[in-house]
Amino acid sequence: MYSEKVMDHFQHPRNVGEIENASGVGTVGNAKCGDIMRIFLDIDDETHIIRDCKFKTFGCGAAVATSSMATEMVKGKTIEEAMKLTNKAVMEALDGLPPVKVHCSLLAEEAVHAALWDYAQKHHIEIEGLKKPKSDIHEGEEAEEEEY
Amino acid sequence: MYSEKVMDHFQHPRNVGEIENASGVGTVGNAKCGDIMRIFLDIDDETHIIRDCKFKTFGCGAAVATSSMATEMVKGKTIEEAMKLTNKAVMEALDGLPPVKVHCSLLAEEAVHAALWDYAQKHHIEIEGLKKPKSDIHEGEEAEEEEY
Amino acid sequence: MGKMIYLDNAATTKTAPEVVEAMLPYFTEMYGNPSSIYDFASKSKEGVSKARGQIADALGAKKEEIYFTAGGSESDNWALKATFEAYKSKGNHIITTKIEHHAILHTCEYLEKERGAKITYLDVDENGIVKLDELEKAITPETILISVMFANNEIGSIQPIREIGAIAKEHGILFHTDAVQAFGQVPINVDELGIDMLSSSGHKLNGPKGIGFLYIRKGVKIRSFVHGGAQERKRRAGTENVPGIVGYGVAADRAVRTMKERTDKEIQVRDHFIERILKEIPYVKLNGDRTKRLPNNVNVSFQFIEGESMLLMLDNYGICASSGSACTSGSLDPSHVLLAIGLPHEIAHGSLRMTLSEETTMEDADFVVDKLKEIVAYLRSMSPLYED
Amino acid sequence: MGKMIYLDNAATTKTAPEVVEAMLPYFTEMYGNPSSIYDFASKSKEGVSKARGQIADALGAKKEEIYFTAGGSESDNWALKATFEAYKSKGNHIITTKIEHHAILHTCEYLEKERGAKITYLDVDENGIVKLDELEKAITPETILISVMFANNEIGSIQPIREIGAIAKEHGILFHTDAVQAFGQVPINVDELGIDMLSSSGHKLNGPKGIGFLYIRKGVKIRSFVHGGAQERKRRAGTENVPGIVGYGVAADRAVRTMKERTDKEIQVRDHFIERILKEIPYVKLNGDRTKRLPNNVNVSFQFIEGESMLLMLDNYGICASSGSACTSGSLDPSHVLLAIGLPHEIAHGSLRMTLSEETTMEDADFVVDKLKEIVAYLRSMSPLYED
Ligand SMILES: Cc1ncc(COP(=O)(O)O)c(C=O)c1O
Ligand SMILES: Cc1ncc(COP(=O)(O)O)c(C=O)c1O
Ligand code: FES
Ligand code: FES
Repeated sequence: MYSEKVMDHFQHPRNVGEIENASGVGTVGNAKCGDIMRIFLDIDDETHIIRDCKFKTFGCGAAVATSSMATEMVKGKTIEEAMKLTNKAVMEALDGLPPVKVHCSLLAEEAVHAALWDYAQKHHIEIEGLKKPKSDIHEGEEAEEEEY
Repeated sequence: MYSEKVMDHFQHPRNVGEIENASGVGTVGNAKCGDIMRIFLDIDDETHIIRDCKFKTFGCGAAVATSSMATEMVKGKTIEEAMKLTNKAVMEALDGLPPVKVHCSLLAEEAVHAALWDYAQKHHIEIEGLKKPKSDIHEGEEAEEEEY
Repeated sequence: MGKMIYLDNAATTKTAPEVVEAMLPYFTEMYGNPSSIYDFASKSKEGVSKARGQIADALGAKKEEIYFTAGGSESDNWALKATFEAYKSKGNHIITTKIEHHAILHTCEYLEKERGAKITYLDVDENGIVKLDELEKAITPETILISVMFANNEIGSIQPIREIGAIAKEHGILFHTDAVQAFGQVPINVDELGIDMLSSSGHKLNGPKGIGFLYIRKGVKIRSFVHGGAQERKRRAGTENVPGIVGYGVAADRAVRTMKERTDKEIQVRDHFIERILKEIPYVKLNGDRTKRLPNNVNVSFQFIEGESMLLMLDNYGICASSGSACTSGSLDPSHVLLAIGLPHEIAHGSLRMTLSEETTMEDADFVVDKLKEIVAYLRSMSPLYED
Repeated sequence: MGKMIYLDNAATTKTAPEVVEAMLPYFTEMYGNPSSIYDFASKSKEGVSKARGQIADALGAKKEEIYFTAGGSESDNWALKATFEAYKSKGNHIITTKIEHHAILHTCEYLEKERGAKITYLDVDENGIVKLDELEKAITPETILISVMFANNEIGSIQPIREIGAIAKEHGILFHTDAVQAFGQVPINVDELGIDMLSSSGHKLNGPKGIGFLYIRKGVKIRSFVHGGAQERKRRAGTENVPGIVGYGVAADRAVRTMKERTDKEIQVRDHFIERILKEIPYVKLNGDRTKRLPNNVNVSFQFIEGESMLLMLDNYGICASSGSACTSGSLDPSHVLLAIGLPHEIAHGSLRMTLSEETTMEDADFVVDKLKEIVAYLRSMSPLYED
């Protein structure tokens, strides 16, 4: 069902854990499946570079793998670059997800946004393109097509 | 599907053929399945004993077997005894028929009656219990239950 | 009894040994439920997926357009009932023919009686071919579905599917075909022929019994027939019959791969059968079209005699055949197909269907015809209808 | 990967070698269509007849009350839809429960939406057992059918079938039970329990996939679901899946013969599983009734973690299990059964179902529990919900 990349990131997830006194923390949940993801960011206030990123996830294999991949992908990036991280990019980096699992990758995108929002709130800055995240995300449509 | 007795009478039918100048001939058809049976009787006018009996049948295996058995059973009998031959007796003598094939044995009973009627008409006699046979017989109900 | 000559391949076929071979590991080794998440089950899933691909390829269809069922009857029921439900707001009229299999006809009767459908049963010509002009005339603004079988199971006549597909398309009507007898016997490409739905059954092409499929063109909004779990893209519930599906895939692949060679041979034997019978037995008639005919179908009517008796006597010689007379199938009426091509009752009654396989030889044909001559003569001598 | 420990026997089972053995000759040797007249086909017919007898015996039913289908889902669909059609002039109300399999629930939804049925979905108590007083209260003069599963497929709870049968009888209402999980696991006698219809599926008791049956008590006026040929006493069309039926017969016979010994052993291993898990893992809950429970069912919820992750990690150790979380089956909602017994969403999400077979040993249980402890601890350490 899952690609080898997904299984690798699920079985050996990178960046599991918490960051004490994190610059920003974001928690999002998927109202549909009930899964929850929390992302911790350590951001350099000068350069806006994400020095470290960790996660905790209550969720399916895809949720764990996308958390792991997303944290890997934002590490070392600037806030502006991190803002551009889409769930699609994460999925691609994982060699794809089954259609029913697309929403899990949205969780990762949203969790990064939520953590950035937290950072922005604390530092009273505005980040271009960033809106107040909802704590619950909903996908518009459940993926109807299944792969054969 | 058929008992050994039925198969025996089907494969080696007794009394196939015609009787020239028969004392009585009866032909009946089953309107439902379209099958046809003709019975020839050679009757001793004095004793009313059936000296010979032959048949021709256009019909299924059960029709052939019941024709054969019925002719065997009336041979040597008096008219009065032959009148008492029921399809049930013929079936029993054949070790039974599948439910859908019960009507075929009715054909044999009716054909004997029709031949007797023909004899009675020619000799202007009345035979107790004998009514004018219909040329087409109908069973009341198609047997609904099948054997398992 | 010596050698058996099996001439009832339209009723069912021998499961090919390579089909059984392919199925076996899925019983006791790769027995996982394809919906399960663990790695062990992915082998079952792959088996199903491969078979789906083999069947899609055989039809020029997409993999995700193949939905497995329990057989031709379920596929036919599904196609009609669930299409009716999905499209009944558009109209309630279905067009079919008088020579369909009971899986179609009885389903239509059900839809008429219970669900308010209006059904037109098209006549066929004396060769058992649908008349296209009557089809066109039967179409109304209420027509939502045309269901015409690809090839008839009794008399083997092959319908003008391409033309029907074109008519359906022109009028924006869905076109379903019962290809239970045709799939694996004649080339089928659903796109070229304009087919929207197609029924098939595994055991008619040396696959296992109890497995079938319904091809559903992408975009057709058919409902479910068997409700429940999310199998088959949520359209057909029930744990997948993995060994059956795998076997079906192999059978379909095999049937298509060997089609040309196999049917060329069958046609030769079939024609030899037909020619000898027509020449050597009097009062006989070939049923079905002489050329638009399944490669393996011989159907003839012998006047003055009845089918079941013929079958029983052929059986004595180890010859397995079937009859136009439906006495044995619980109904006593003569075949609706033979009546539809205009045979009178008593002639319909004396019909014999012999459906060949790739294993049927010329020698078999000669043996059978020789015996048939004897049997027909004998039964005629016993028949009150025959005067010689 | 080393040895596999298969703990998903409620999803499907390994086909028993003796079952496959019994099926094999019906593929390539006795492949005739049981409806055919020739002697060759009588072997197929006898095979079917024998299996029908084996299954009837296993239920205390009559042979002619067993109707073969393609599986549990078809049987459930048939029982509900065709009973509704036959009795709808009497009333349109059906009573079922909130914990039925989707084959029942989605069929009920269909009947509600498309056919004007009124359905009452009964609550169950926290152990997953139907409340008889609520059942009684739900009955109206319109009620034509009660459908309550024999044993639940997720949490294994066994329903008070005898009591439900008595209530149904008292009110002159038909009683159907989905016994897909129970048949072969617990003794069933349809007369003693007052069951009018019963669904079962072959692959749940070491029989083949793609075959099932519906028991229909003599006198129940159910209609056909699959229309067509005259098979199964004209009630279920389609060429019989002879090998499947034969295999099912052997599997049923085997399941009943070995029931006592097999389930005694399973209960021992099951209880060992449950005891160790409850004792050694914190924040855990057993789902389903402790004693009114299928012999092979273990279902537990672990707080703070999610089911699919657990399954994937168990799979690493060759352990095949399943989850209360339905993520993988195309729906993201947590199990309706776990919600019905009152679990909150996030706990329902962390559920694990392990269903044993006669092959599961105490050593397997110990190995699995050991691994489970590690996995649960690891996943909790990763969970944002867990604070230690
Ligand atoms: C209780 C119950 N009912 C019905 C079914 C459906 O059976 P099948 O998948 O064999 O059609 C199942 C199994 O999936 C089940 O557990
Ligand atoms: C044309 C046609 N349609 C449908 C069917 C039904 O197929 P099955 O018996 O496999 O369900 C058959 C075969 O019996 C058939 O010949
Ligand atoms: S995150 Fe909920 S199913 Fe994947
Ligand atoms: S006589 Fe017509 S079916 Fe037997």
